[in-house]
Formats: sequence, C-alpha cells, structure tokens
Amino acid sequence: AEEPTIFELSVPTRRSFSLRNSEVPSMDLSEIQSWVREEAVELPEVSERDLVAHYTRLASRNYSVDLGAYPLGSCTMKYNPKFADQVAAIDGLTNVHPLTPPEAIQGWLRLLNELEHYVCEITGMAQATLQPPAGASGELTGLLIMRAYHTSRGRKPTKVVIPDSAHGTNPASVSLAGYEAITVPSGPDGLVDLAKLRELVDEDTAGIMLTNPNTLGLFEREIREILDVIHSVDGLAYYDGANLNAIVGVARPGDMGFDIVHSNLHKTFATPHGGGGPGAGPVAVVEHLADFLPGPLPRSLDGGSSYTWVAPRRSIGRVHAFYGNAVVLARALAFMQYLGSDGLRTMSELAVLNANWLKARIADTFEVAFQQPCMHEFVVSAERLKAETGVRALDVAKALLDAGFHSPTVYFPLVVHEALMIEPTETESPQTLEAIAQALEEIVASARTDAEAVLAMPRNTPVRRLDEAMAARKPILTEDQRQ
Amino acid sequence: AEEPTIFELSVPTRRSFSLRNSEVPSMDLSEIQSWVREEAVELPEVSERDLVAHYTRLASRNYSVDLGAYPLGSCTMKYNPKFADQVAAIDGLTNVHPLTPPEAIQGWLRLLNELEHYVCEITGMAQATLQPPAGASGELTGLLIMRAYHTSRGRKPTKVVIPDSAHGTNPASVSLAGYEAITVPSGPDGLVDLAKLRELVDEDTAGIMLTNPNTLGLFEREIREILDVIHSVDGLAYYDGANLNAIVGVARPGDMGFDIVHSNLHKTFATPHGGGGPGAGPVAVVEHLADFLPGPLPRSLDGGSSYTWVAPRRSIGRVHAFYGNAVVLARALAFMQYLGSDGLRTMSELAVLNANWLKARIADTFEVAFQQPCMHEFVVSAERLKAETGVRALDVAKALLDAGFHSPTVYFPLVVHEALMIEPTETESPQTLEAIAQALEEIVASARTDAEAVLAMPRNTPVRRLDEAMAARKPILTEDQRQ
Amino acid sequence: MPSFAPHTEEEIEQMLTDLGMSSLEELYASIPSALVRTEPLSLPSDLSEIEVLEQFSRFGRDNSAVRSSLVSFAGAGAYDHDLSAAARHLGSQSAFVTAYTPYQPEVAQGVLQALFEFQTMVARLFGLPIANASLYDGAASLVEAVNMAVGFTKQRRVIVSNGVNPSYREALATFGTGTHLEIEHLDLEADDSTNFGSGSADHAGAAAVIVAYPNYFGAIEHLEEARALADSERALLIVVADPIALGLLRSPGTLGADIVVGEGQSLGIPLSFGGPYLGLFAARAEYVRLMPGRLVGETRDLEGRRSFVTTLRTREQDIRREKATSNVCTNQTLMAIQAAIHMAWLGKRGFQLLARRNYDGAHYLASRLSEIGLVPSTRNFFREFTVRTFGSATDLQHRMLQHGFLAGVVPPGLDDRLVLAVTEARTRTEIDSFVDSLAKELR
Amino acid sequence: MPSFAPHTEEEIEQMLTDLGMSSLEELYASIPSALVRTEPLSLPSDLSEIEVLEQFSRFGRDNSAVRSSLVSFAGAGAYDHDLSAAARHLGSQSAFVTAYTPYQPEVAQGVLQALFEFQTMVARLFGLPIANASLYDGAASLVEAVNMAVGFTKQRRVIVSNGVNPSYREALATFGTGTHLEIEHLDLEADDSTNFGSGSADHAGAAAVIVAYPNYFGAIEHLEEARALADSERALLIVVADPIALGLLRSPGTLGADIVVGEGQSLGIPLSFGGPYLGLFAARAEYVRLMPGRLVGETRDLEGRRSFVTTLRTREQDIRREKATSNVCTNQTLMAIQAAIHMAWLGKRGFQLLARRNYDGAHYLASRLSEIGLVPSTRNFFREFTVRTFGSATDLQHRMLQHGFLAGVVPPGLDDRLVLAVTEARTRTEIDSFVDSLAKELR
Repeated sequence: AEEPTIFELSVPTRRSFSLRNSEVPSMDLSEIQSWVREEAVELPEVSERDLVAHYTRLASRNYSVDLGAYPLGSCTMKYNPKFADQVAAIDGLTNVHPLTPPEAIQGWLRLLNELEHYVCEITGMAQATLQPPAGASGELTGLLIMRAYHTSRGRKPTKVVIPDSAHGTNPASVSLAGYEAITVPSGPDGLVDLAKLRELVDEDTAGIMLTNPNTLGLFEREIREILDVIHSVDGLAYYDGANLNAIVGVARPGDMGFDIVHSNLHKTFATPHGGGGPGAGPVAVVEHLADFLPGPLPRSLDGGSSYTWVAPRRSIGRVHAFYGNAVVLARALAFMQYLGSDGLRTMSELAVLNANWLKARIADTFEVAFQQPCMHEFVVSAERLKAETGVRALDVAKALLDAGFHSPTVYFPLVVHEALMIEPTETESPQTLEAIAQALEEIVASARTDAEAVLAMPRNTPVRRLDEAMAARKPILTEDQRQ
Repeated sequence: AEEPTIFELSVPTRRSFSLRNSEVPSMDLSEIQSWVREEAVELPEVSERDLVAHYTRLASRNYSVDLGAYPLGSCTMKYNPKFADQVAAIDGLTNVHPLTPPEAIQGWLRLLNELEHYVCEITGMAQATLQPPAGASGELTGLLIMRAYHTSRGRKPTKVVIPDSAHGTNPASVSLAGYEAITVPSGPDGLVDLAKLRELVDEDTAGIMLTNPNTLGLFEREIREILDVIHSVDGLAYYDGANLNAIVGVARPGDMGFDIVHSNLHKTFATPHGGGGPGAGPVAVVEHLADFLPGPLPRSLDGGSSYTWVAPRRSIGRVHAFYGNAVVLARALAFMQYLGSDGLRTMSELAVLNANWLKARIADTFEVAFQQPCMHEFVVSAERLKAETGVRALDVAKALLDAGFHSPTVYFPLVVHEALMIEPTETESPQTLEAIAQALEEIVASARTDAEAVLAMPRNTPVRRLDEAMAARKPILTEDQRQ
Repeated sequence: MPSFAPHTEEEIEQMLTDLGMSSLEELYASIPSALVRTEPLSLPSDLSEIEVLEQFSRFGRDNSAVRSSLVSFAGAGAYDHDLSAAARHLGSQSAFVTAYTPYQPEVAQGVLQALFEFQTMVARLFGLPIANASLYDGAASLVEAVNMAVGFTKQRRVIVSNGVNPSYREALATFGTGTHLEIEHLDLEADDSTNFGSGSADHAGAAAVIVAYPNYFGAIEHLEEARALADSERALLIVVADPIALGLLRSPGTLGADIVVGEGQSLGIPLSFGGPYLGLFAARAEYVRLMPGRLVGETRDLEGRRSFVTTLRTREQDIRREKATSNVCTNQTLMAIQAAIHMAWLGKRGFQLLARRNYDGAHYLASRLSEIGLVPSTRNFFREFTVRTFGSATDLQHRMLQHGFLAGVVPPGLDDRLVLAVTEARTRTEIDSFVDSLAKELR
Repeated sequence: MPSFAPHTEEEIEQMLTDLGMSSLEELYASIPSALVRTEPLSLPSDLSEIEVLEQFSRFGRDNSAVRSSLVSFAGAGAYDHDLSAAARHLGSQSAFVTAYTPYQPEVAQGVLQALFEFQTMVARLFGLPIANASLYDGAASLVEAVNMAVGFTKQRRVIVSNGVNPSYREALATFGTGTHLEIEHLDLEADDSTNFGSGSADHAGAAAVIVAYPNYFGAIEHLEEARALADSERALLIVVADPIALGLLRSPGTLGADIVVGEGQSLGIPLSFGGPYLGLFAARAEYVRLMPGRLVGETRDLEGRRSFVTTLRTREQDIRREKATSNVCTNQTLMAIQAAIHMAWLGKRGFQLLARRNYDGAHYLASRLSEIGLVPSTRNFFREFTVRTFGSATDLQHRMLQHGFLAGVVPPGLDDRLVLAVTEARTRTEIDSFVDSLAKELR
C-alpha cells in the first residue's frame, strides 16, 4: 500500500504541538507590521498519533544496516555499535551552545583535542581541523590549504592530478578549489600509470589527489614514487580517506608521503550514515601546513589542565559555521576509544580478510576485475552475464534486494564495465558472506534459466522498479509541484 | 523468510559482550568449589552486529500501536505519547536502588505521593497503594483488603459476586483470594440483573466485583442500587478499573459507592503495553479501608517538605518485592500532568464519542449486540455473517490484519455469540474510524462473493494462520524441546 | 482541546450530529445524572510536554541516590549492574514497546519469537526443561510457584527458609491468606545458611520446601539438603535463584529443584526504583499444564513456515476463569525481551565472566573488610554477604551516605547487620574508598 | 579480539586457509614492506563500552554550559529551542539512522518520502517552488547559493551585507578563494539594518546580493531594497533566512528572493555544540538544473504505485564529476528528516504560535533591558537584538556566567556589544532574573 504524504494526512486545526505555557506578555507587533505575514505557513496539521504512525510506517519501508548486510562498495556500511548512540545523547554534550566562552565548555574542547590526536596518529599527520562536515568538504578544505600553501610561496600552479578511478567528489572539489582536474589513467593492473604520471606532471601541477587503496580496492604499491613525482615540482599530495578502512594501524598516509589527509569518520569510524548524512571529514596535515588549517582549533596552553580556542596563523578561514558536526565527532572518538590501538588494526585486517574471501568465493560467478589481492573492497564485472543472458549489473543489484541484502555499488569505478563493487566490511560474519555469495550464485543461475524473472526483480520490496526517467523529465520535487 | 532463532545464529566463541576492565584481583574459588558448575550456561554466542540485526528483524515482524490502529476491545490500545519515554529514561529516576534510605530518594517519594493523589482524585477514593504491577494483581490485592476488612470485623463470608460478562481475571482473582465466585447473570439489556442479584446476595457475600462500564461497553445505570444490595449485607464493592477510560472526570467509582478500585495505568493512562507488560494496577480505597493497604506508603509528615515511608497499621502486607512498577507509575503521572484536569475528561469523552460513532457507522455491517448508547467500546456479532457465508468472527479478525489494522477482540464477552468487541480509543481520528469501517465492509462484501478468499486471510502478514493445535498437542516451549 | 486526541472542534460537531447529539455530555446520558460530575477534577490543568519533562527532571535531581553521585553496595534483590547499550536500544523499539499481548500471532512473530528465545534461555539457566514468558517479579514468581505446588500436591503447608528475601516471604504471607497457606520457617545457621533440620520434624507432608540460592544474606545454600527435606515431606523443592550466580554455580535444576524462580532484574534491566522488574519461572516438564503465565510454543503456519504462538492457553484466566492456574494476564514481556537480548549480548562466555567478576568483587570487598574487623558471616557467598556492624547499621548507613556511599541494605529487624553486594560495576578504587570511609566511621 | 568484528579465531584461520594464507599480515603483501607498520599505533588500548560512556559523561560534566545549569540568551545562528519528543523518537529510528543514501529506491522509500516532504516544507517556508534535500549547514548553503548564482550569471562579484552572520561571511571568503569570488560588503545603519546604498555605485553587474532576514544583529531587513539593488546589478537576490522568523514574517520568496538559504537547527535539532546542523536551500524553479545537493522527486513504480527517487542526478559529482553543480555527496539527511518531523509536529498553527512566543520573549527582554539603560539598536527585530555594553562585553559575559547566565554572543571584533536571543524556552522568571543580575553587574 502507498503511504499518504504527511500533507495528505493533514486536517485543518488538528495538532500535535505542545508548547510551554507562555508567561511572557504579548508584545506589540506594530513596529514590524509591514513584515508580518498574512497567512500562516502551510505546514501539515496532524495529531501526534498520526505523525508517529506515518514516520514509523515510513521507517518500515527502508532498508538499513541494522536489518542486514550492505555490501555497498566505497561506502563502508559497517555496523554502528549502539553505545555510541548513548554517547550522542549525553545531555552535557548535546545541550551546549557552540558560542559559549571556553571556560564553560572544557569538556568539549578536551574531547575535540583528543579526537584530533587520534586522527593525527592514525593518519601519520601533525595537526588537524575537525570542521569539515563530510568527505567532500574535507577534500575542498584540503585543496584550499594546498592553494594557500602555493600562494604563500608566491606560486600559482593550476592543475591537480586525479586518477581515472577516482570518486566524482575529487574532480568536483578540484574545480571548486579553482584548479583544473587532470586525469592520470590506470594501467592494466588497475594502478596509477607512473610513466603517464611523469608525463603529466610539471611546474603547473599543484598536487595530486589519491585514494589508497584506490576505488578498485587495490593498494598503489608505487605510492612513494608517485608522490616523489609530485613533490619534485613542489606539489602537495592529498590523501582521500574514503578507503582508510583498509589500512588503519597497518599503514599511514603520512608514512607514504602524503601532506594532507581527510578521513570520513562516518565510514571508517562507524558513525551512522543517517540515510545520507551527517558525516564528518576531518583534515589532517603535515606540520608545515598546520598554519593554514581552518580555525579555531581546540588547544591546551598549559599542558592539558585547561583548553581554549586558538586561531592558526595563516588560516584559510573557517569552512563550517561552527566546529563541524561535533556530535558525529564525539561518536567517532568513542568508537576509536572502544577499539583501542590493537582493535583498530584488527578492524582493518578483518575488513580486508572479508573482501578477499568473498572475492575468492564468487570468482567463478563473476569475472574478477583485477586478480591481485584486494584491500577492503573489490570489483567484479557482470559483462559475461550480460552478454549471455541480457542481465546487467543493475539487474543483479536489484535481484539481490529480493534476497534480503542491499545491492553492491554498480557501474563504478568507470574503468570496469558492468562493474559490481563489493565492500563487505569487517562487521559481517563468514556466514553472512557465504549467504551473499549463494544469493549471487542463485541470481546468476536464475538468469541463465529465466532471465525475464531476474529482470522483473525486485518483487518483495515495498515498491518495485521505479520510472526514473519520468521523475527527471518533469521533476515533481514538492507536494505543490504535483498536478 | 523465516528468521533463525538467536541460537541458530550462535557460533562458538563469537561474542557481543564488552565488560568493564577488571581491576579487582582474581579471588580464590576453593571455598565454593563444590558448587562451581563445570559447563557454562549455553547462552547464544553472536556478534553485536548479528544480535542487532536479529532483534531489529524480529521487531519488523510485529504490529504495534505506532504502526496503526489497534481497536482491540477491553485493551484500550491508545497511542502512548513519546515524551513519556523521555520521562522513563531520566537518569535520576532509573538509576536508583529501591532500598535507598528515604533521605536520598525524596524525588521518588514525592512523585509516588503525587500519583497517589491523582489516582484518588480520579477514582474518588481516599488512599491508594501503587504496588500492584498489573490489573490482575490489583484485583487480588483489593480482594485481600476485602478479606482483611471482614476478618477485622470477625466475619468470614465466602462468596464474591461477579457478572457473567466479567473478564476472566475477576473469577480467577476471587479464587486466589479464597472466595467462591458467584455469577450474576446479565439481563437482556446487557446489565446486571438487579433482581437476580438480590436473590444471590446474603450474609455469606463478601462483596461484588464490577466493571463499570461493563465489558459490553454499557454503563450499569442501577449501580447505586446494586451496591446498596451489597452494602446491606456489609459486603464491599470492588471496582475493576479496566474500563475507566470511559469515564475519567465524568463519573467516579467513589461517587457510585465503590469501596475499592483498581486502575490499569497501562490502559487509561497510556503507558505502553510492551507486548504484554509491564503494566501497573494501583488500588485505591475509601478511608475506612486505608489501614489495610499494602505498605509502605510514601507520606509527608511535615506538610510536604520531606517524605518518608509509612506502614499502614493493619496492612495486608506487601504485594510486590518493592513498590510496584515504579517507572510505569512515573509515565502514568507524566501523562496525567500532561492532560490536566480538563484534558483527562476530554480524553474520556472522545473515547466514548469514537466508540459510538464507529458503532453507528458499522451498524449495517454487523449486528450491534445492544442498542443503547455505549461507552468507550461496543460489541457486535458476526452471527448472521457466519450463518450466511461461513465466515466467523475470527475470520473477520484475521482479514482485518490484511487491511493493515489490528483485529478487534473476538468471542468475548461470552454473552454475545460471534462477538467482535471494538474499542477504538480516543487517539484514532475520524478518518481512521472511517477506514476501519470501510475495511470491515469490504471484508463482509468479500465474504458474500468469495468466502474462501476471506477464510484464507491474512495473506500479507509475516506468517499466515498458524497451527495452534499442533502447538498445544506436544508443546515445544524451548529450543531444546524441539526434535 | 488538548493535543492528545486528534479531533478538531469541527469534527466533534460533525460526529455528534451524525449521532443525533448536540453535546459531548449527551454521550453520558446513560449515566444517572447524580453520578455525572459537573465540577472538574480537582487536579492541576494541563502542562506542555516540556514542562512535564522538566518537572520529572526535578524529581530526578531530588534523588541524590543515582549512580553518578552515589557509589552503591546495595543489593538484596536489586543489583547495580552495567547495562548493555544494545539491549537498551533493541528493547526500546516501538514495535516491542507499543505492541499488545501477542493474541494475533500472524502480526506478532517478533514478540513471540523473542519470548520463545527468552524461555529457552531461562530454562537453560535454571537447568529445567521449560520456562514461562515471565511474571511480575521475583516475589510474584515465588507466590505462583507455591500456588502451583499447592495445586499439584493438594497440600497447604509450605516450608520456607529464613534465607529467602524477607520481601518475598512477606508477599507469600500476604497472598497466602487468600490461598490458606500454612507457612513454616526454617532458621539459619550462624553462617547464614539454612538449618534444614530446624522445622517441625514430623514430615507431615508439605506442598513445597523453599530455599534461596544464594540466599538473602549471601550464603550459597546446600541444595542437596533442601532436596532431602523436600523428599521427606513429599514436597516440591522450589528454589529462588539469582540468575547471575548461575554463571558460576551449578543450576538448581541439576541439583534437584522442581521449580526454580528468580528475579531477572540483573539481566540488563535498570534499577528503576524497584520496577518494572522481571519474574523468572522454570519447572519440570511434567508440570507444564499447571504453569502460571503465558507460554510461547513453536508451530507452523499454513505455508509450513516455522512460527510461534501462545499455547496451552486453557490454563489461563481468560479461558478457564476461576479454575485458571493463575490470575495473571499482563506480565513483563518487554522486560523479558530486554533480558533475553542482554543475555544474548553477554553470551555463554560473557555470562560466565560476568559472574566471575561479581564473585571476585564481592570477595575482594570481604577480604578488605575483614582487615578492618568486619568479617562476613560466611565464606560461601557469591556477590553478596553480611557483616555485623558495631552499633546501629541504619546509623552507619546514614553516615556513609554523607561520604557518597550506599552501604548496602539493613535487613528488616536486624539493625546490627549490613548486606553488601558488589557487582562488576564497582571498580577497585570504589571498593577501596568505601572500605577507607567505613574504617573512618567505625574508628 | 575486540568484540566489534564477529570473527572467531577459528574462522579467521579457516578463511586464511581458504585464501592460501597463513597470517593476517599476508593480506597486506601488496603494500611495500617499508610502509607496513610493525609498531602498534601510539594510542590507548581498548575500553569497554561502559568505560567509554563514563569517559564521555565526564566530558559532558566538564561542560558547565548545559541547559540545566546555565540559562542561555545566546543565538547568533544556533538557538536553544525546546525539542519535540516525537521528532527525537522518530528521527532516531534505526531504519533512518543506519541507512545509506537512497541509491536503491525500492528499499529506501522511507528516507525518500520523508525527504520529499521535507523539500515541500522548506519550499513553503521560504516561499519558493523548489528546495533540495539539505546541505551541511547554513554557511554551506550560502556558499552553494553563491556558486549557483555565479554559475547562472557568469559573474564573480558578490555583494554581501555586513548583517550576514560573520561566520558565514568568513566561510564564503574561504571558499571564495577557490572560486575567485570578488566580495564586496554593504555597511549597516545605526539601527543594524543594511545600507543598500553603501556599496560601490557603479552597478557593474554582480552574481548576487546577499542579505540576512532577520540579520545577525537581529534587525529585520528591508528585502524590497535588497531586491532593488539586485535588479540594478542584474544579480540574483540570495536571502539567508531564519526559518523560525518565517512563522511571523513574510517569506523571502514572496518578497523577491531568487534563492533562500538558512540554518535549520532551530527546527528541532539540538544545539550539539554546533553540529550536526542542517543547511536549507530553496530556489526559483528555473534554477532546478543548477541546484546543488540531492533532489527527491515523485514518480511511479512498475505497478503504478506512487514512489520517490533521487532525481536530476546528472547535476551531481558522481556522474558529472568536475562539471558538477557542487561537490556535495554526503548531506544532512537525518537532520532533514528530523526537522521535517518537528515541523509537522509544530504544524501550521504551532509554528505560528512558536514564532510569536519568540517575538514576545525577545521584545519583553528588550523592554526590560531598556529600563536598565541597555537599549536595543533597533525595534524591528524578531527574537534577537543587539545592545551596547558599557565596557568590554566579553568581561560582562564572563561575569554573567558566574550568575548562571550565558549573556548572548559577543560579535567578532565588536567587544562593546552583545547579541541576545530569546526563545520560547526562556521563561519570564528566567528573563527577569537575567535582567536583575545584569543590572547588578552594570551598577
């Protein structure tokens, strides 16, 4: 059944609201009369009972990590431990105004300072800003630091190198940072083609953005050589932390030679994705870039007995209205403390173990794009299946929904045809991996016997396949745009 | 798909637990060696990820008030406002040991004392115990007070009168109180047959238990006459508060002449039912019975500036290990404060309005058992439908599940054949009532055109009709009893 | 109009019109006018949700006895264990919280399967084949167990150890007036364990022998002696067991108990000032049709899928009425589900480890107290033990509150003793500070 | 092994064997050995969940600035409103919290429909036909609006009122270095409203005129003047609007704004020390293909059922890459859903009433402060206004903290002013006490 919209449930003068009884006298409106609206905003008018039923039913029409596996490549949809929800609900953290004088927010300042320390130790960097509220924001922040660095040295390079396998955020951020995105192709091994890189890089190169492991789930073995090329022209190396879940405690971007790193806390450090956000994308830098960080930074001036805000000397300026998604940051720190030094490494090791095991397990079902050992995710292709049965990667993804799993990422990275990009994460058990593999096998087997049936999937979901073209042709983005 | 049991998900040495690091030395076990078990208890071994997925999936296989209407007669399944969940989570209320000296629990004592005042004002009684953790427990508590009263007067009557329409808890409680349950029949108007009552009552009558309105949703008009009969033989009148939702602020058991009253806070005062509990069933009494109440009672000895526990002089003794379901009590008080004096009355008025409107709306669809205006619930019969189509009350109930509503109560009260007992509560809107009525109409129409289809319902539920006989024949009550 | 009910003024008018009425008062025409109130209830007017919340926050602040400000060594039937976040989260899902008793199993498989799993865990814990889906609390479970024993043996005499929690004994006495119980007591030895020879020696036959394991004062009882007494009385042996202790100790079922009951609060349920808690109840399989409370059983649906349903309902009050095995209707389902989740979170090894931590903590405190002259009555204890105080225990407890400690529980009528409990939530630092403060107060 | 991952030792062995490996280290054989750490991270070892929780509770206690202990008159972009329990409950359902971006709409109708409803509410609030599904915060929304205006007008000059929140202006300047913005400022009048004639008068053409409504200092701006300036510059008019104010004031869309952005924190989201908050973004329909962020649109499924899907995805970075309208991927979906629920809870009348309460509270405080000589710069304000202090505002604020009050916000670089906000959460008693304390401090 369709769920009515909240507006369709609305009845004039019905209500949910329960406002504090006013003790303040009604004040004169005459001074602002010319601004006063004539009609109230047409918000819905529903009872709390109907409100709760509506959004409870909507929730029941949504898949989530808490319901089952989410092997969505490049998204790191791991389980989010529940105690962090309690951290996020602590009154002394949530009911604090961001513009309170430091003396009254020592807890928050200490917390943020501690998280900065964890982020720096994990990435091998010197100092960090916690302001960027998401990965893409972190990228742009990092690139603006790159720009400020070059400007400080009187240089104006114009290009940033990006591998062809990169996430779309990378080139988009490069553009917004005022640079031109230059693509370096992958070699047949799925890694950056070092020779091609050498050809591309020159004095006009501001830097490089790399994800390592890359979006194919492969570790760039020649990372030091790659970064040497960049550094040789005074370029800076930006590490996109989207895939950090593969290597925490095992290898550090700083040790690889990166200068700027962002980390998606909502991926690696298990803060929940919230249906698309909020996230958090702290940016950490080497010592000689620390002066460019957005401010303010939480710092102790007396060895840790009290904390205050400090502005970096040559800051690029603030990138968030306040200090970033503070409560998300708290959750991430809680997760880091929970796992501890060894646990963080084990987390990554098991993420990589799961990916390799599942890759091997389905190697007969789909073509594995690259044969070398993968990191936390891997890419297979449904090209053969498509040729033989007409069932595409997208159809496999949809069919998997009927089996009770979320779909993998499809058609990304662009360098693999009919790509299925699978990231099981460390929180799924071997039994779950086996169940996913069996479900994929069954889909492929069904495709060979009755492709039409597979093309008609999913059938057991709240709705079936949608007419996306209709949605785009004449967009209906609000209740009022509907005819 | 079936959901595996938590035991089927278990893998040896897998774990969820995360225990505080021990700082205490390991102590010698030799003193208790003969008691020490050899094998650990076979609890499941699962990851927290699988634990959460399992119970999240189980939750998704359950209907609840938050999903939709629950017109389950005699159960008062109203919406439970969400702010009360926050009340129930207040640290200073939940993290308190019940055996703390009074000086350190002034908040709780004050809270309970205030709730007692509300309960007494609403029921028209003098004092109350909050200990009984449910309605049935309240009944038995009240009956033991009745017994103690008679004993204190040197009397040993043996019988308690109960109408034939009463809930099963009433006769069961009477038995456990050491009395014989004597049934007084209803007249053709569904009310206690006063003449028959007069015949039944004698010096051996300890009292009467009545629900008013009764389980047919009808108000016992002759209540004062009925209670006079009881009081004339020094019997006591017990008011079963199961149906209190009909009359809060409108009429009070105390004013009707009752001596002992219990109130199901989880019905009338909106504390959530929890899949079957916890509830709370405070018992309030007239002044001359107050000495018999279970103790201790929270009382102020200095006019309200501090509170302590006081033991009633001739208490029947405690009926709960501590003070009842304290947090449920807190929720109920919060609800009462939220509605306030006028709101509580409106609550009942609208519950009665909803019931009468829905009764009138479906009067052509089913036979209304009793024509006079109902209170908060009403009973219709599917006898005609059954005769004509073979579709019984049970089948109508099951078919309603497919329409997205919970079933009404069926086959109760026993005095109506093929009974459907419907209690919409005040929290359902007229639109929802109309939708229920339409769903019932459609079921009846379907029954007339294709009875088999109706008999095969529900089809859209997580499972379909169950083999209940199989369950009872050779009960499998645990994982280990399965073959 | 309060915001609680959805009706608009206009809708109320329309509905009344549909009914041929002109006012809400008319709905109550069937009530004799003398009984219809014209005055409002003498209660405060409505508050907004935020004002109510603030009011209850004040109640909370007026309890100084919260974990964050008072270090507790109180037990006596309610224990300050750490709670698992997962159980709290999962147990508070509205699909569980706002459901009714699973009378329509087609839409209640969540609650039913969770209860089936709960029953399995309780049965395994207690070492008996069957368990029910919960009762109100430990005291209620004991009362129901006695009723069941009375029903089975047709005897009204019950023999109760004085080591059973005094509140439970009081509740048994309360309800026993209705069921005409004849309650006899067994005295305790100097080491707080039951003297099974202390009752009347005529072995006249009894419904039940009742003993706690460990008992109220902390002593681990000799259940084989209890079993022997029960045999000689042709009585059932009812054991009131502490579930956490069974992580370390052998289960009462394997030691001969016929019925095992207990308080399940320790299994992941907040202290909550005494409720809602969780009555546990397990028994031998032969008593299944005498069991009180709800039972969930496994079956199949029309399509052959495994499913769960409340079963043997003919025992229950709504069907059997005055002949029911119990009057229980509402139970503590939500607590049962939460406890099951918490037990699954602990798991086999976590449960064992938890028990050991409790043992270690209690024995560590006992050894530290012995150093300052407060020697436990017994060495056979689990997480709780009793010491004699020099002077009034109530006074001492009051003075210790000023130091920020809840110094256990003073047993009713025994003002020279303290029953002290230590859970895994008490750190070594807290225990040491407690002993230091106590030493100062006793000096 | 930490409890986080499910793998048992045995399973790890087996999986490695399946892969022909003998250790977990071998998984990293593709990493040059010089890069593989042999030392553990220099971080503390693992803690139990309860220990982490206690650690964060201590962090919380070290913030004295919580509502229960500090009465706040701070605003400046983050407001201490009462939150609805329903929105908190519904927004914390795990189906919303632990879902990913709704890329598979068949299993994401919950999030998608909730966002569609959110878009509708924002569009109605701002008086424009379309809105997106959220951006990071108010500042980010402003930056994206400017980028959109630049993309549309092909101009890089933007004219910003000094009444726009200084943090937002700073963020705009930060990101403007990448997009080569030329930012000009408009001064404020003595009454804190924008002097629209204060910029360069050559009308050279601009991408946007930006004004806040009400502005940072509390003044309600004359949007028709802003519109006139925008017209003369052939620029888009971007208004940074306070959503709560629009319960009382006419919407910027109806007053001529082309793009309206704002911070949605006031709509039921906790103060949270500044985040996660909620960037609101609405625009004229003609800009739809230039919009940043996610858009949810209505469509039908195979069976003709109404359903929702993310649409116009070709604007986005994952498809259009360097030519995308924005680099945004993650947004603030959960906050958007929570805000939508809160707005629905408030409803048409509640939202209006709430705005009025805020107005009344702020004007009441202003009138009381006027009595003690602290006269607001303007009388055209909504829930926030600015007063000049005698001496350092920072010092005064510090002294007021000792009285238990957060005395507003000191504007950056203006240490003789306080920006004071009053929401419906401030009672008359609190306001009166604040004025009394302030009077004492100023005496």
